[in-house]
Amino acid sequence: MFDESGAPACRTDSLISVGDRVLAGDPVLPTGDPVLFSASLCGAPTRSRISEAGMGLPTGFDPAAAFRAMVRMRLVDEALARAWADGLVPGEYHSGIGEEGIVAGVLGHLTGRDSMALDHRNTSAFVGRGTDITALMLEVMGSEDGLNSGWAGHMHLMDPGIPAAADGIVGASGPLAVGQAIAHARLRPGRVAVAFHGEGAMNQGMLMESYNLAVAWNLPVLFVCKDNRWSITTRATDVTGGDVVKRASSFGLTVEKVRGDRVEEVHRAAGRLIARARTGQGPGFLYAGCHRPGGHFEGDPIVRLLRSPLRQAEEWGPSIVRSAGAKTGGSRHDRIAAAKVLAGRVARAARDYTARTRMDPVKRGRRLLDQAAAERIESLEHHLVDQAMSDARGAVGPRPTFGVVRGGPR
Amino acid sequence: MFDESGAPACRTDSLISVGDRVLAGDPVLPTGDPVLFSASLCGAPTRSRISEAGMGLPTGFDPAAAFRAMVRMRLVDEALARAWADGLVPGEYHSGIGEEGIVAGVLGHLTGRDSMALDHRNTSAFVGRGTDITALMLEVMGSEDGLNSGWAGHMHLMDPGIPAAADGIVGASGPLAVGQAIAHARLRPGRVAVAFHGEGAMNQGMLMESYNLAVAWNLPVLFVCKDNRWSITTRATDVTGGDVVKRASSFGLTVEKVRGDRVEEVHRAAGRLIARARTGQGPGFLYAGCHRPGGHFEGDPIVRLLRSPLRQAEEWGPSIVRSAGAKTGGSRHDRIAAAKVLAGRVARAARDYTARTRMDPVKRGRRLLDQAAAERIESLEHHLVDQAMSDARGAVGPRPTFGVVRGGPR
Amino acid sequence: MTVMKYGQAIDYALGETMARDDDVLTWGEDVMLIHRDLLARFGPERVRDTPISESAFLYAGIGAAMAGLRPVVEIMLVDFLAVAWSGIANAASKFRDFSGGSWEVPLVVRAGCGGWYTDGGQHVQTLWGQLSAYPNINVVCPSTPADAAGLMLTAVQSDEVVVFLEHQLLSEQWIDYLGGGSRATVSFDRLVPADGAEGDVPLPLEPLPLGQAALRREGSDVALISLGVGAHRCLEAAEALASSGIEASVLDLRCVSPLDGNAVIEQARKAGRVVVVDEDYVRGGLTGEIAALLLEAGVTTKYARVAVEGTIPFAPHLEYAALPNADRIAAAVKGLE
Amino acid sequence: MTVMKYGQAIDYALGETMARDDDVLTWGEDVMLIHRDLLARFGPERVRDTPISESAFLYAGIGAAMAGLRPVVEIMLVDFLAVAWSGIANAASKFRDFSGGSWEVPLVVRAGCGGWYTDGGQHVQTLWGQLSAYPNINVVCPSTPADAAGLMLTAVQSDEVVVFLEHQLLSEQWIDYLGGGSRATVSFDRLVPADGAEGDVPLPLEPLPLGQAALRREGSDVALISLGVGAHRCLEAAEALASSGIEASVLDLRCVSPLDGNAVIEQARKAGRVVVVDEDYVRGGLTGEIAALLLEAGVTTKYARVAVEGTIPFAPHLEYAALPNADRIAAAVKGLE
Ligand SMILES: Cc1ncc(C[n+]2csc(CCOP(=O)(O)OP(=O)(O)O)c2C)c(N)n1
Ligand SMILES: Cc1ncc(C[n+]2csc(CCOP(=O)(O)OP(=O)(O)O)c2C)c(N)n1
Ligand SMILES: [Mg+2]
Ligand SMILES: [Mg+2]
Repeated sequence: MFDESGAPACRTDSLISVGDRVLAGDPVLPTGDPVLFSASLCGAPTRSRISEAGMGLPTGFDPAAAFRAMVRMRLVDEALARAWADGLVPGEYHSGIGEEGIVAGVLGHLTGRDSMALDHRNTSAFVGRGTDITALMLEVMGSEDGLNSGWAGHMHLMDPGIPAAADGIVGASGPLAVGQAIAHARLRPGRVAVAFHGEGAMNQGMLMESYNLAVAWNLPVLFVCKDNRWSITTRATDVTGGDVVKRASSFGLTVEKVRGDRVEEVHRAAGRLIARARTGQGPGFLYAGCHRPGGHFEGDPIVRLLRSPLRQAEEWGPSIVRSAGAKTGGSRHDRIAAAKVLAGRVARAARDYTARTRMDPVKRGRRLLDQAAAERIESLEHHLVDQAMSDARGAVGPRPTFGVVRGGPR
Repeated sequence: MFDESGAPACRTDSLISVGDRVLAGDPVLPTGDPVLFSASLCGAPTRSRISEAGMGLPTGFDPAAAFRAMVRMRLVDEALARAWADGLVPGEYHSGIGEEGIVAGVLGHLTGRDSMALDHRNTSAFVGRGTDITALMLEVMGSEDGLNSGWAGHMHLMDPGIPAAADGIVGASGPLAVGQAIAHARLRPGRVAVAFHGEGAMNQGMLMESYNLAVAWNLPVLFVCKDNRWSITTRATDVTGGDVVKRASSFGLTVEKVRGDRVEEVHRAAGRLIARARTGQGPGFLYAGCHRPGGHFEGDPIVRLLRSPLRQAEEWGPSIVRSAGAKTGGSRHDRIAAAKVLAGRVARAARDYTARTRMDPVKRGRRLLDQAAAERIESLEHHLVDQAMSDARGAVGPRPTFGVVRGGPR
Repeated sequence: MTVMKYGQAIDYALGETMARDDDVLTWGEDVMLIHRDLLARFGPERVRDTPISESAFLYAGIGAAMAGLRPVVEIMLVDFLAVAWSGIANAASKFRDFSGGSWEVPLVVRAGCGGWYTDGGQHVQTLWGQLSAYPNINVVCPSTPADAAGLMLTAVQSDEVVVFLEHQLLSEQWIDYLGGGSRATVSFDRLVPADGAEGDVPLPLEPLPLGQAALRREGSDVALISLGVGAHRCLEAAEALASSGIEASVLDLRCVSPLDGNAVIEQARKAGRVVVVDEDYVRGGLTGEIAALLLEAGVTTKYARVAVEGTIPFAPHLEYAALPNADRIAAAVKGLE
Repeated sequence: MTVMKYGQAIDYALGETMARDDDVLTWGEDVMLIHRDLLARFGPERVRDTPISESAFLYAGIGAAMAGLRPVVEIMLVDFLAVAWSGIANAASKFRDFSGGSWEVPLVVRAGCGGWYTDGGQHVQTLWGQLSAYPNINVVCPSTPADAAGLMLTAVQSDEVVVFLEHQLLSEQWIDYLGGGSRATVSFDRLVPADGAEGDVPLPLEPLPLGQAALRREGSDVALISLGVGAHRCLEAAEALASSGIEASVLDLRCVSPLDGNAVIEQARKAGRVVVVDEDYVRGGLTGEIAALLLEAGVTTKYARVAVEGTIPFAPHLEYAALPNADRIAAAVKGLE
């Protein structure tokens, strides 16, 4: 189990609880999994419902629950990536594939009205905290039956029941979580707010401001930096001075640094920081490295290049070559430097995308379980997620051009 | 002399050069003082004019020149503070009294097209770099004959000839200096940009962003933090997490920490950082503590309280007492805490304003000279500044309600 | 009924809501000293100084509002709100909609605005037109202590975002805070509209609904439409015009958003001549929106605007000339003849 | 004359100015990959990736422009400009005036804007009305490759601040960059105005003066006024209206500021009916300003506006309905009868 708060007080007919009903009684997979049984599934929780049990102490690590959460996150993201490729998800889609270890490790400590503020890469956090996954999928697919009636899309998902809010503006999750923490401190002492953000976001002023504010006001907030090394197509270290962990620490945040592909490590470190925060000892910063094999978003141009180098080279190559050879322009030196930049970027991406694929938290997490248990979890989660996606696909239908009925080239 | 670039190539009929003419030939006060003979007094400098001599090496410290610069800064600020009290300066006025050691220490290294970006507390930097002080005074007094034709006022002074620009938005001086440094790096290698800002500004996101940008792009910029402990009526440490020097250093800035009331210390440290910046070794951060005996701006409410406790208590006291005793409101605990906050703030201010008045950089700087030389400088500078102010006062006249000719209570 | 100053009235209303509702609290730069009376009454947990981090503490207000509090976030001057603009443009105005209507943001953003007291072009803007461009953002700027109190009460009790702009020329707090109080050599008497700065406040306080204009003066020849100090300048101009035989009505909108379109149209229909007086920029402020309302409603009217045409200069006489003063208003009215 | 895509035309114009003037350079997030052709030609000193620090790198653009460069600062999408708003509101728009006219800020701010391709309410705003509220800020949004190239040339050569908005639906760069290029399952063909996305560009390039509208279609019954994708939607609507016997003229403003008031007034006078079609919010966008121009000029006209009424929803069909589409335009025209 992710924590000691005991079995949830309610059951719902959501897909998740279907999964759980099947699982009930399984000794490896206890039912009382608050990560997957969030407040939102149980109706708006009352203050009295919030058990203070376990608050203030790091909570125990349950490999099966963690694995199960990660599997579900992965499957939902994969299902949405496929739906995106099939033309069922409008706009961009930023999957959290590769970051499940970080999210699951942290979420293992959240219960009741603990809150989250998220960025554009947010699906796994909602899934892990128990947002109805069909509603989530429908939202991402632009349906009026979605979690937010089609108004949010995947970058601005909102689930007041958890509570959790996503904001597509890079860096905003920090101060939003600080605000949640202010409310916790007054209204529900012991609760924490968690902000997830990327390493690229650490150069956004408001996020740094929010570190300072959290420390100055000694707020119960945990900032989680998921360092996947890239912000869209920019390698973070190319545009970042100093060391971001030292940076966080210089604000007076208590910092921990872990490998994000080891969910148990994340869980342990997050537990220490969250326990401090809950007991009024101040905010924390958890730094976890990870890899995003799918790129920034589905259709990421660098991933396209790595996957189909010839096709992409055909597309980009001619005009780059033409430009590099243009009569007017920079000096030879400038152009060589440019070629180096482009080649270097691709080379580094290629290196990251081969060497770092080993950093799969779900694969690693699987090794924490015995084979049979892992398989059982996988098959149940597959069932669950497939069902949700097939319901969602059924609900939206094929929807050419996403249901836009008019408009056209003149 | 502040640096080795030799005597300026031009003379103007500005008040400053009048002063210099008087001083010419004085062995203690050499004429070639680029700090007080800025580019702006010599017409727009051409690139060729910029001597590379001394760039890259810390420049020698000349106590007389530093003292002279500080005295002039002080006198101009005092003259403007008096003019403010006399109702001749509209709006707010933020004097730099107490911070001259920092400004003069840094400016001792600036020559030619080295640039500055400033905040609301900017007079001494303009004065030190040789902006025409009568024009500056007229601007601050809201005259169309002022440096910026009355459009800027003291918070937005602009002198393209230096070049130096002030921005009243807290934190903006950082990224503006970064921009100047980008231009230097391309157009006039060896030049540096200096940003002056307060310790309070260090919580403004864009300033922190600009530290990062400067490091990431390895720009020739020096950030100077003048820590006077207060931002308006808020004690900076009450709202700041961690240590700001560590914060700056965590971005990868090379940092130095000095006492701002010791101009020679400032000069030495600034020299090291500026030399690094000029030679492409990256940006620096100079931290210097200081005290602002005049408060945030003229008429600062806390200074009023310290200076005329009875009057201010009469003004504030009754309603505070009434509020503290209101039937409805916070708990006893809350109200006691509030009283503590208010009393504590005043007590700390009182402590700062007594203990720290010793930190007068001008008084300290005087001790670096022999008595006679110091007196000579003072009398000449008095003459100079008095003349400028009397010219300025003469030009604007008494101007009841600052020349606003209509308007009135209905 | 009691006489209050403008800033005092706002703090009075805020204090009353704070006394009734523990979830109301306020933060911002220097609020502990500026609102020392509220601090003394409610303690440092509910009246709290912030670092100079407008973005973070505005977004924090949004987060806190969504997590159960009713924060009144003070951004000293509205010009500084520009550093936190995304909080308005991308968050406060959007989150209720993003949530599909299921999540409210009961937030008040309080800020000083406006000129006439000489603080230079970065400290005297109003920006109210732009703020009201965003969905779900109510924007008010009261012109009297009574309205100020009533609107603050409404703002704090509302489940929506309200930007509460207090005009710096009317607010004794701002005039004093910016140093005015310590020099006898400067008087703002000629500039401060006396019954805007001080006036009767009916007690017990009643919330003043958003979007209700007040007709400050009747007159059938021309309708002057404004708010904040502008409403007072209109009254000044109306007096002057009356002496040349022109009777002007003066409509004080009180709220920029929602805007009392009916009242505007009614006055315009009656007079057939409209002058919109706006302390915001000529583009994107009040003047365009009112013109659009009139045209949409098919009102046939002559129309002129008196607004801020560019950067507001620092020098007081230049500032005065650049702001919509009574002379400019009267001239605009005469230009319509 | 050669055929170019919209984004390509912009980069072509930028490239030409960069080749002529060493002081022109560009920075922004991911520009090295997005504008890889410019990078290849001019090198990494002049085409440079930034950290995600819009405030700092916009203010840095201002500082650099005042220190001798001509930076083209790219803010991916105009929505993100909100985090750097103070750079526009308090600095870029003010510094020339603050300097008393002695210091220019030759800066181009380049950003994507606009919707129809489904990216949610924080990624599809235009904000052009608000940007043009500030003094000394020129704001353009071209609707064809030719205009895009001509306006970019002007923008970079100008000594003033120009906000260059490229419409995301027209820009092959943005559509591709946001992943569109990698899936054959989605087609924007129904949505993308074909001759906005690709078209003839006259060579050698000529700068296109700011503030000159283009009459895209003649018609005497009603004047449709818009810019960007809106101009194309107006043409769509005009075709539909023509089949019901209504002849609409379509005026493409090309620049929000300066705004071609004469052209607006001329069309309005001719038709006596005006529909302003604006992808900005109904408040503070184009519609109000045009109404004010008309009223000030004393033009008697019927008037309607088709603009964005609130948060732009994510779901494509809801987004389509919320934006000024051809059906809404035609309905507005018919509503004027
Ligand atoms: C203020 C702002 N600037 C730019 C963007 C565009 N953008 C979206 S995600 C992203 C990269 C974020 O990088 P990081 O924080 O490392 O998160 P990751 O995507 O790697 O998870 C950028 C630049 C944005 N959404 N908001
Ligand atoms: C963005 C912004 N927020 C707030 C202000 C109001 N303000 C002016 S000066 C100041 C305090 C600055 O403190 P610090 O940086 O320490 O400089 P000091 O005044 O002490 O020299 C504040 C809050 C402002 N001008 N800009
Ligand atoms: Mg990243
Ligand atoms: Mg300070």
